[in-house]
Amino acid sequence: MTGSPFTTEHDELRARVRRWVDEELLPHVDEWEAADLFPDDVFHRAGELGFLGLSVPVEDGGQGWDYWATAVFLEEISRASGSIAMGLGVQTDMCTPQIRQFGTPEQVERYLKPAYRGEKIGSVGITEPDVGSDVASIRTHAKPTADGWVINGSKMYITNGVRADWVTMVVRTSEQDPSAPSAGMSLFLVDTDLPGFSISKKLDKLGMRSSDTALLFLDDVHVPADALLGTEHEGVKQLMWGLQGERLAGGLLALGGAQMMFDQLLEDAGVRPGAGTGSLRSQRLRDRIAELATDLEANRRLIYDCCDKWNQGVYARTEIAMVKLAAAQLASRIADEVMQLQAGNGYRVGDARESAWRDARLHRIGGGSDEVQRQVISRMMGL
Amino acid sequence: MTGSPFTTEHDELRARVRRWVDEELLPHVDEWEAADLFPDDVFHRAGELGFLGLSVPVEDGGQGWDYWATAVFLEEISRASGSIAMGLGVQTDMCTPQIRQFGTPEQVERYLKPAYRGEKIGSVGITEPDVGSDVASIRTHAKPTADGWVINGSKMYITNGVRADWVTMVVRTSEQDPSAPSAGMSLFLVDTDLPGFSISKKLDKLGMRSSDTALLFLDDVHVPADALLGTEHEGVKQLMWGLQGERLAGGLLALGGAQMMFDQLLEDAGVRPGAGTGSLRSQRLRDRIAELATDLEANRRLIYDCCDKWNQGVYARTEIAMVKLAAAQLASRIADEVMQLQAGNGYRVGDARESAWRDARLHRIGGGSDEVQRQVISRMMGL
Amino acid sequence: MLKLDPEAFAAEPALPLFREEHDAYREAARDFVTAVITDNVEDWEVDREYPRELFRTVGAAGHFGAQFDPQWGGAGPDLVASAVFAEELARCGSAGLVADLRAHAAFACRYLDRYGTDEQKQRYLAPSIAGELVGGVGVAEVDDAGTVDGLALRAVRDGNDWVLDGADALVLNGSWADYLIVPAASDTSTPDPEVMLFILDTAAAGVERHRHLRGGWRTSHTAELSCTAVRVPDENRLGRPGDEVAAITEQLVWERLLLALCAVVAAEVSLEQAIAYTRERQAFGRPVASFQVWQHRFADLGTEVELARSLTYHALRLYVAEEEGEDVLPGELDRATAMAKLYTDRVAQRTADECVQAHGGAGYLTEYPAQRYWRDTRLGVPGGGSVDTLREIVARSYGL
Amino acid sequence: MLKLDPEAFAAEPALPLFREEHDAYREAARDFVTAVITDNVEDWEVDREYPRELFRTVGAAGHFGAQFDPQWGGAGPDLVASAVFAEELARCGSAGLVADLRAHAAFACRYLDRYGTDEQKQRYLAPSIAGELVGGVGVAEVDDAGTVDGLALRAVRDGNDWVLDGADALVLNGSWADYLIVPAASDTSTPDPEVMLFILDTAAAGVERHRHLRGGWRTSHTAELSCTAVRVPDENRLGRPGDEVAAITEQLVWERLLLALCAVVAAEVSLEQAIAYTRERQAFGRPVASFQVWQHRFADLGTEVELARSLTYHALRLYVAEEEGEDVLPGELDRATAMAKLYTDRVAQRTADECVQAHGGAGYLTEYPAQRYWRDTRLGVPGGGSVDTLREIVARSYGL
Repeated sequence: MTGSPFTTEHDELRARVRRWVDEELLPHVDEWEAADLFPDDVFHRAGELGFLGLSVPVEDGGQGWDYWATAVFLEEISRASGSIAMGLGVQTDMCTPQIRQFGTPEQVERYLKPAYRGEKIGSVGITEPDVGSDVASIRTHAKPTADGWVINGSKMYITNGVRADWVTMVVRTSEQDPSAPSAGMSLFLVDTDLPGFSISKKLDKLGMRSSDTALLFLDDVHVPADALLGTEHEGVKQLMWGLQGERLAGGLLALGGAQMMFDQLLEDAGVRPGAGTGSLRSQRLRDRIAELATDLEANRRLIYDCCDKWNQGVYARTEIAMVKLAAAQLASRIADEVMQLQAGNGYRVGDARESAWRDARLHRIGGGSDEVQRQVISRMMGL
Repeated sequence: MTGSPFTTEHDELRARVRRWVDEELLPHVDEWEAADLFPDDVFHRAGELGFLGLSVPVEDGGQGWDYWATAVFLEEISRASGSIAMGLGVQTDMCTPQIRQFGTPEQVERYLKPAYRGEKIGSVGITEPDVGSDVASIRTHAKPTADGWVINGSKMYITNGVRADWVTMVVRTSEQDPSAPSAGMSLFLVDTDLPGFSISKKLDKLGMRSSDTALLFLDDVHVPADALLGTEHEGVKQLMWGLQGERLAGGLLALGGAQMMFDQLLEDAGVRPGAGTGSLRSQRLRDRIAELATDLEANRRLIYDCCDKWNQGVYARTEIAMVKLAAAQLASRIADEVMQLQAGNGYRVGDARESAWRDARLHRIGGGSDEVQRQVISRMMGL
Repeated sequence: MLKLDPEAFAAEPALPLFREEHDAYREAARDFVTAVITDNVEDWEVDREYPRELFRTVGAAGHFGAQFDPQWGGAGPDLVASAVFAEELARCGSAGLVADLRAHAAFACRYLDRYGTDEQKQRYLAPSIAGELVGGVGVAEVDDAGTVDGLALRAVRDGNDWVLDGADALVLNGSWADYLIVPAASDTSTPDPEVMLFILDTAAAGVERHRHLRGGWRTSHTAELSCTAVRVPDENRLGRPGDEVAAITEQLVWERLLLALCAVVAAEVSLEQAIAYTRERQAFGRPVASFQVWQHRFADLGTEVELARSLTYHALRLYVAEEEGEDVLPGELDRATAMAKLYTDRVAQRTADECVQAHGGAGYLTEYPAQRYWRDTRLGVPGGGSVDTLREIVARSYGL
Repeated sequence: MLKLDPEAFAAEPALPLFREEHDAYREAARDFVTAVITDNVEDWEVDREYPRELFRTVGAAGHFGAQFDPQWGGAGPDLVASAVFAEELARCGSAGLVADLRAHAAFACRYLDRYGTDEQKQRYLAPSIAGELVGGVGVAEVDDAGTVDGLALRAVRDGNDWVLDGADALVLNGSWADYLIVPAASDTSTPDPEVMLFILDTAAAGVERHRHLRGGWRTSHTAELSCTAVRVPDENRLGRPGDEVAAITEQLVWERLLLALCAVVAAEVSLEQAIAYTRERQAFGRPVASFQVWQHRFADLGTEVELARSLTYHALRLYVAEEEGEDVLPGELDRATAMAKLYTDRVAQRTADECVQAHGGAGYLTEYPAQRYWRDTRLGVPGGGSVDTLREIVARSYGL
């Protein structure tokens, strides 16, 4: 249809993802939320269905689609649950792109292709306890040994961190230079079954409860020389290279979540007894829905513009940060409006609205908080 | 009535001020707005009626009331116009309190008593071009001479500045010490008819148009030794002493303006054709009015709490800054809502709504902008 | 010139509220709450449970009795003191537990005190003030037309008993209370039935209760009540026949006021903790609290908390005045309490949300209370009317 | 595994809008507007007037003709190019003048082009595109029921003429236009009269016009029109009888779209200037733009401007597609343009307000344009429907 970037093939892909979500995921989501973990099999099955690495060339183990396929997938998977969407999003767009860009053919074979097949689960390790968003303060370090490196330190807020087969990790590989505190870091692909690697804690979170988030601890973890990803000391640069894709994926996940909750709001508004068109209560609600619908559409259009440029090899850095900021806030606002409509009753534990509301709150914190995005945007605006 | 801080005497005072506003001011306000100046006689008449210096002891030339009388006056005078309220507010609560606190008996006789009688018009000179709210950057300076001082420099945004008889002015009286940039300044009472004193420009403003705001220029202005107010080099401290009263008065003026526009909103809502109770349009409006009414009441209660403490000699510094911030923003919001109700028609020039809308915008800028108040509040919160 | 007597204006506070003894009581209440409750809150939240024995402890310390007559074991009547206890209790930061204790003392006991017979007071009020009996209340709302909303319990007379059938979806402190104050209708199928109030012994046959499991208020014992042919003796009917709707309406005003007081405290506590956290937490080599965007945001939040507090204290002042028989403009108290509830809920929710944000990643971890305030304030609206109802009350008060 | 052909996905833009020639035209239009208009805006705003000759200058340069056929002196049809001109014109920062020129080219000319006879086009459209005649339009709104709102002009047939009586409160470019496109009703006393459109020569006897004096739009020639027994020949009736309401509705969609495009530009220009000002302006020894609160606020505003732009360009894309006969989902264009107008007005107003604030004291001085954007964006809503109407359109589109 005119005005839509999606072709018939994309529409078919969307239907396939939706069918998987409806038939294989949604029936179990409550149970997985209650159990605080969705099964590893979700990754395997996604790989089997060809949903991981959709926009990656076939020779790298992907499906060879354009970026719109990723947009379809991330939007649709958000309908399953925030946790599943986040876990898979980390797999497809956060821990793997650096391997594709900077990896050796061996690393591609060993990590990337199995990841796209859903056989290996990955995670990405940047943040550290007491460091937050400040990459320059990273303290985890790798010292060269005869046949590789030995890594010591810890990593915080690691999505997929409890079950990951490997972590794409940034660590310090030279002494900190006070004049260039972000220099001298490198990326490593760290296998989680190495001696000295441990999960200090599975973090207990407000929402995204069936996603596993870990505090990791590395105590003299010996990695081989070929665990280094890309160029030594170029870690932060390589990390930043991947940032645009992560943010855009983050925006798409937030958009997908916002759309899912908006649909819920419409449904709730429609079925609410006594709220027939024209009633006073309904008029208030109509206004709120009209405003939210408009905000949602504005977010969608800006995200799609970013996707369109991305497809043409153009990274709209400022707009991507804007989209991340705006979509995260919108998701929270819609979640809040869904709550508001329930008035005094609050939310039953186990109700999808209740978990969606808690899940949505993460978007404004994770993947670079609102404040970080504003800082980034203002820098890009030349401020 | 219970819950109200005002006694029967205050209510009578309110009625008197209101009568003056209704009978002697409002009939001419349009004309004065068009002429970009309200007449000096407004000051004279206010003095004659005993409205200046209401809360000042009789021995200082005031009326000997408590602070609630000032609250009554500032609220009510706001109904005349933003300009008149601001002009009189500067006279009663911004350029005179320092004289009362730090002045010699001669200064009280020469400036304060005539000011309360409405015979002399005063203004206060702090801000300078290119300096803004930053007192430490003040460059106007006074050098001692044999029989007094010679002042050079300029002062910006001076309310009443075109017609003032004197300016309560802060100027630098020693070289700037980089380690204490706000030190070494003093207050002066500068007569505006001295040689070398000139009005560079009457500023052309968005609103508050019948109030005169000036850029002043001082070129070798010789003032006598007794023009010094209070202690030499203690100017900033003395200035800060007066700040609480200025802010509280600013809050009361903003509250008065907000109440006036809220009354207009109610009137407009009532008389709007087709907007009978229960109509869809009316429901939207009812919600907005309920929210604004609540905000207005919250502001009133916090301001009154500050007034109550003030009356007992307690300066609630944090709350006063909060009140200034909140009431200024609320006045702007209500003005905006009054506009919104007029929908596509916009505002006729000459309509009281149109000028009130422009006038209200100043509260967020003048007397310490929103940003300055936030800075002050956060400091007082220990941040 | 005006003629007046300067002597007429003394610098006495024109708007008194708390007296010295209230300040002293606040200090004692704060120490008590900290030691007995606050220090255990994190554990109780994890367990979704706290010891029912707490009612006895609080009662024994005399904190349920501030507004009640010594005849029934109270220390009052002093409404201001009971407001002080409500505030200090709210500082514990566990909104569910606070809701339970508030429902017991401020709602159930207050219903009994105002509308009960001496015999009912002897049987229920006195042991409740002592914390030996635990009470709960069904949440009713009164709509524009003065109709009690959502009445789903039906009461039919049978001899000296009433037979109750139906369900009440929202009963505060309901799952473990010994008795419940519940409204019921003579006939739930007509639009304007007779409304009655009952003291329902929960041990009666046919009473079933299901505790709510919600995203917030994890420690609360809010429950759904269902009654199947429950017999209630007529002596447990509460209030004078015909006055029940007025009683419910009157009670709602007090509920709104208490909820507003607690919302202000919730906002204040969450702000205090967020500021403390950002002072400690380093980012980019300096405390988060040293960043201007946080300083200004905290300034805005602090401002809203103070506005909320002044607005609510004014409503309390009016309430106390009316209770003490002073002249209050008709409708003024209704408006003031509706405004207080409307404004404080908004402030509490916004403050809690920003305070989660101020914690960064830690804001999303259950080990920090920030996320609890966020959940609790958002869910903390039952009782006292929805946003729409409150707006209606305010709009109507202006003749709209 | 999915089976698919990777070759099927080329990296062509999926959402094309501006082509290379549009970018080139934008540059030319920007230079033209800067030299001919922007450089004079401050003077014109002080005078509340600009030379009427401007229409001829703009027409001679070909800028009115982008969307019209060469047969009438146009360079099109190219709607995108005319949108580019509307945007570039809006950059001049004088919303009143912009409204006049937009009313002339995008509204009056477009009415003539779409609904006029060849003879009407010859007489009015061609000289208007050349800037030799100046057109204006009466602002109509169509409510939920498809009724044209606020029709106060009545037209009664008399021989070959229509006799017009009554007043139209809001006629864009009305005080000095040579002709006006105005709606009129067969009978203003019935609720559902026949609606007609006329080309009204303003030289006709009985025409009176009063230019509006408003807080914003100081250079605009928006006027109140009053007609006393004005005779309009039947040949000046516009559009096929019976289709007038559809024509007005159709035109409203285009008006909304253009107003949205201009609102985005207004927000962008005011933001650019505020940023430039705060870079220069020192406070506490450093540029205001270096304070984090301003950096973050500008980031928020920039984000909203980009959201507004994407939303509006999407509506334009749909409009062009529908105009070119492509499939667009029914109702999608209506919704998209209503959303664009709703969102961009909000953004423009908020941005202008924050940009006044960013100027500090200078924001309140008329010598800086910040206060003008603030006045103009707040007043800049006539045409295309009120906030309430737009929300209704959006809500209805979701089946509410």
